[in-house]
Amino acid sequence: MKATFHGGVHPAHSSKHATSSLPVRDFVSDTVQLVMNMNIGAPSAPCVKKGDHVLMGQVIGEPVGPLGVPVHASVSGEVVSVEPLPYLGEVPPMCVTIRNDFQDEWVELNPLGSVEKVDPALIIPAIKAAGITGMGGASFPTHVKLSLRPDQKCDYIIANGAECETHLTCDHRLMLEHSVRVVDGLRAAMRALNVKEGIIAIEDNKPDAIEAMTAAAKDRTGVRVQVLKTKYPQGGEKQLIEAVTGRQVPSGGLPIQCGCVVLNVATCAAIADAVIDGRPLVTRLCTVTGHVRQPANLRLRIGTITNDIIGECGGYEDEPGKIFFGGAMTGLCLPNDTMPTSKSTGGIVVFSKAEARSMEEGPCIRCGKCSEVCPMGLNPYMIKAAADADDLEKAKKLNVMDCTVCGSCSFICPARRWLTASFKIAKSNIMQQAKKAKEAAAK
Amino acid sequence: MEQKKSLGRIFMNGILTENPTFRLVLGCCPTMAVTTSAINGAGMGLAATFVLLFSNMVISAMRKVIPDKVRIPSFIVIICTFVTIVQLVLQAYVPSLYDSLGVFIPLIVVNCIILGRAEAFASKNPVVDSAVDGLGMGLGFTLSLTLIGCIRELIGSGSIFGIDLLGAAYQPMLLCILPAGGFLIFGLLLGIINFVGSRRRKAA
Amino acid sequence: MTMNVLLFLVSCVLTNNYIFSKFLGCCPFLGVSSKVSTAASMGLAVTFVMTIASLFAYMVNAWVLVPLHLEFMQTIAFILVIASLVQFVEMFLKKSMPAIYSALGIYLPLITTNCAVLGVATLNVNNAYGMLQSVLNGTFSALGFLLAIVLMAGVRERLETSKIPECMKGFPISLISAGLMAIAFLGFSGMV
Amino acid sequence: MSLILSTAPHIRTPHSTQRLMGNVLISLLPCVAAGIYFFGWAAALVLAVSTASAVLAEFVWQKLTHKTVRINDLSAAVTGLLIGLVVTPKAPWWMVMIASFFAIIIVKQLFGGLGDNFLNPALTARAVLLASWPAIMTTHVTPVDAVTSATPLAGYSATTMDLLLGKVPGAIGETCKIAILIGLAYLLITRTIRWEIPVFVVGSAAVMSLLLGMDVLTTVLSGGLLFGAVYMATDYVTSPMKRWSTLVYSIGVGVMIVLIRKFGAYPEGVTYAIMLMNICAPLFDRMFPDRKLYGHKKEAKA
Repeated sequence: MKATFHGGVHPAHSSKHATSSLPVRDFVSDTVQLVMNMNIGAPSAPCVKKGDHVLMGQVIGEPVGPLGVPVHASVSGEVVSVEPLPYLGEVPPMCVTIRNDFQDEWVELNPLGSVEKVDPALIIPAIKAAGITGMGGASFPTHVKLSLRPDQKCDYIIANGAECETHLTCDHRLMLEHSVRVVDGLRAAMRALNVKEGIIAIEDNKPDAIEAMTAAAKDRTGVRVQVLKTKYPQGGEKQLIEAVTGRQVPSGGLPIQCGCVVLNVATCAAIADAVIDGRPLVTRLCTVTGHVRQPANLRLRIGTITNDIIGECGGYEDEPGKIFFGGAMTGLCLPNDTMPTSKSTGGIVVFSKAEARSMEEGPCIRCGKCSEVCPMGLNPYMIKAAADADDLEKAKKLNVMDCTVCGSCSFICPARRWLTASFKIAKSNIMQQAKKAKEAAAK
Repeated sequence: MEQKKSLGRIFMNGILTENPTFRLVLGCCPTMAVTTSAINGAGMGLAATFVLLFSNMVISAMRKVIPDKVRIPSFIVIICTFVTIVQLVLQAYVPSLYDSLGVFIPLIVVNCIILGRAEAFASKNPVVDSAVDGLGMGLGFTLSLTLIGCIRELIGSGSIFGIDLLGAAYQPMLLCILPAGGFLIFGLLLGIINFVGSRRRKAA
Repeated sequence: MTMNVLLFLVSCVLTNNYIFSKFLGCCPFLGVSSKVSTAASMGLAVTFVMTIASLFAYMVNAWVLVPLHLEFMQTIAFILVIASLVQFVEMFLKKSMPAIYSALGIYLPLITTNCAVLGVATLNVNNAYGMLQSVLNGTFSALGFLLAIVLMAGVRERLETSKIPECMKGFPISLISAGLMAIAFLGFSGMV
Repeated sequence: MSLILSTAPHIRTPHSTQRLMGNVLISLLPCVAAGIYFFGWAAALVLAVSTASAVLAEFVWQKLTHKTVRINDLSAAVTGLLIGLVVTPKAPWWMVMIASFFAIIIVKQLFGGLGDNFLNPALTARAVLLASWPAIMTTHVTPVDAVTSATPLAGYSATTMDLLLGKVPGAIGETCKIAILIGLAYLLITRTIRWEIPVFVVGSAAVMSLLLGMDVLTTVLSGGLLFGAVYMATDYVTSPMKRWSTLVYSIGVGVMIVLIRKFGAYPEGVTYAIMLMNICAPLFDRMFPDRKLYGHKKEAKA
């Protein structure tokens, strides 16, 4: 039985073909730039200064606040600058730039050994120390996700190997090449929370990954593989939970409220590295594709600069029109190619000028397709009308806050309306409003 | 002189500035129902003008006598009296018009224009002013109805006031004299008048 | 009998709809049709009043005016009957059925000057309907009004987000919508 | 290097409004061909005039009102062609032009243009012609031998084969059922429309005619039922937006068609039946609940 959710779209089937069969290769560049805001919540505080010599895996950013995570040096070498750097958000985050001495000299590590024998109480601290955040894109600190309140109970941990986004194949390659690490990471998380069932969920367009993971999960307590229909956004946390368990995350709530925790397969592998080898999160897999001469799946040091990566992939095919981190459905656009990657960068996609040309927005023809595909059961065309009229109250009533900004409605709209974009704006406006109201009430 | 000038303004107020049909959009039932021909429109308009003129005068004359509490019922009774007179007169002298206007003659009673003017103008102003206001409003109403009647009759039957204008070859667009045509033509005219009005305001 | 009543119903509601073919009650039809819920309340209030008004107007005409040869007093008699009826109904509802009153209350005073009510009373007399026929005519015609105003409100709710040209907003576009709806209602012609 | 910055998603479905409308135009080609074959060049002239004047009306209006000219979304062309296909081949050019102008300006643009009209423009235009010039509109030409007579609905007897092929009097595009079915197949294969509306319209009309003791096959194959079910009732803009309301709408259309044919003054009920259901569509959408919201419990929904 292939599991799935309600709604969804089938974007760009063939976009993964370029890289899905390419084995991962390593790429190390001579400079890395580590931004301090790779996690949701307060940015980390740099704890090195210009001229310091750092070792690989050394903490260079201390965690700040309840959602803080440490940042580790991803190469060994000399710190050449600690300064704010324009990045994807509005406020330039602090950034530590390290010149690589290509020695890959590690700091002293503290391995805990086999995940089946380790003391479960040590697992979450190890994850925290390794600076692991959700590697599927959300960047939520993993140790926070796994720290349950006493009243919360987790029934399932789901390893998310759906990889429903277009273009990306790095999770696919990870599951093929490092199947056992993924299962180890999942088992570690299960043992930390004393969960009996761990499910590895994979879309049916990756039969080799399904086979590899099934083999790796054999003989492992409580772990099984669940095949999913290929459909976007199958890998969205809420949709994945619905597909795999039939449960739904309550509106405005977290997965744990329906007894589930979802971890990306890359996050699982990072957990395994942290527990077994005591290694912090300093590398990740990344798919580089689109209009580059040699698309590739690369293992990158975190903080590698986009331009260096493109060079490694043979350079641009022709003048690029758009570059984004992530897949085409949710990817974040880069203003230029000097931006470094972060812990959640699973892909770099380059569009040609022609592909990047934005399509003119036409009038809504009331075809109803947006409502049909919305995985959250919303009516995007109605919310859009409210949002266009700046009627935030109405948008709220139409449950705009449930929107996961997956982009399905914008994708399917024949009139090319900017639905998702306006929901994003409406959501942030509503949140700002609520914040202001709260502040006013506090006064 | 002063008095006369303001009377002129009161008169023109009803015909243009506050034209009951096109500006205030009052009394729309007869506006659309009876305007299948110019003559019906004009007839309806004149009947309403008569009622407006006299009811305004009487109400204005009695405005200090009528207690405020029974104001509206008294107005209705006064209006009703004149409507009944019109009804009887039309029935006796122009039975064909009486037949084609049908139920809309007694319905002049509930035409919001008349009660509206009684309430908004006649109950607060002297007799002469009220008479002029009634006449102006009535003629504004008449002109509007005749205009709509002309357009509908021209397109729908090829004639105006029964005089064939477009020749035998013209294939009349029957829709215009059907109820649907009433709604459409009135709606379009209102739109055009709004458009011209907004253009003027912009130019000014 | 049942068949006749059914045909009469079809005739009043669809074929000779008060709004789309007789232009009776256009003011509330255009004025109170911006929301389906209020339009439905208005329609129900009208149905209620038109039914009772038909009955009372019939009684006043047949039992008072005709015997006294005062037929020329019809209009004035009917309007007084309707006005006092509306008053009475309002008081009655307020006292004994507050739930219905709160839903329909604010529409009741408007109904006095609704030409559909006086219209149905007059038409009943003009057509020489008997008592039962008068009451049925009142109810059915009002149901036609209810249908029209609810449909209109549905359409207008839809138009809320439309990019209507500035000069057409409000009355003009409502009238055009009504006109187009009247064209659709032509489909019922000849049904009875 | 100048990179475009935009919000996700960065890819869109190839099924744009223009392509959907283009699909409809392509699917109408068999009907156009059949119409010209059966009714000669008079039919071709009607189709040309109706399409051209619809596009012209849209162009002129958008120019005059300083809006973006969107005639290349092809919606005006579709409306114009549909108008041509639902009038009699005898229709004079001025009548066709008025129909196209009425459809584009009054039914569509006054309400705000594509997507904002609540009635199907082509059908409303036809209803206007029917109401305005009933004599011309109900005189139909028998194909090939060009004898004028009434439609089969008004007492003309035809074999089922004649009905299928279109060798019967009627509107230009409505007579040849095989052409319509080819068009339907194309629309379904390209996923331009969904099967529900045509199937339920025809199905409910068949059931209704059975209940009223009429001949089912003749009901389905005569007049504009099939054409209306495939091309008019399926209009995105004027049909309901939800699954259940679409179902009710389709059944309503089918039932109304038969009722108007059986009891009404007009021999052909398709136009009015669809228009009436267009009017009801917003109410149907109101009546039926939305698809279930994710993560909301039932009681929380109120």
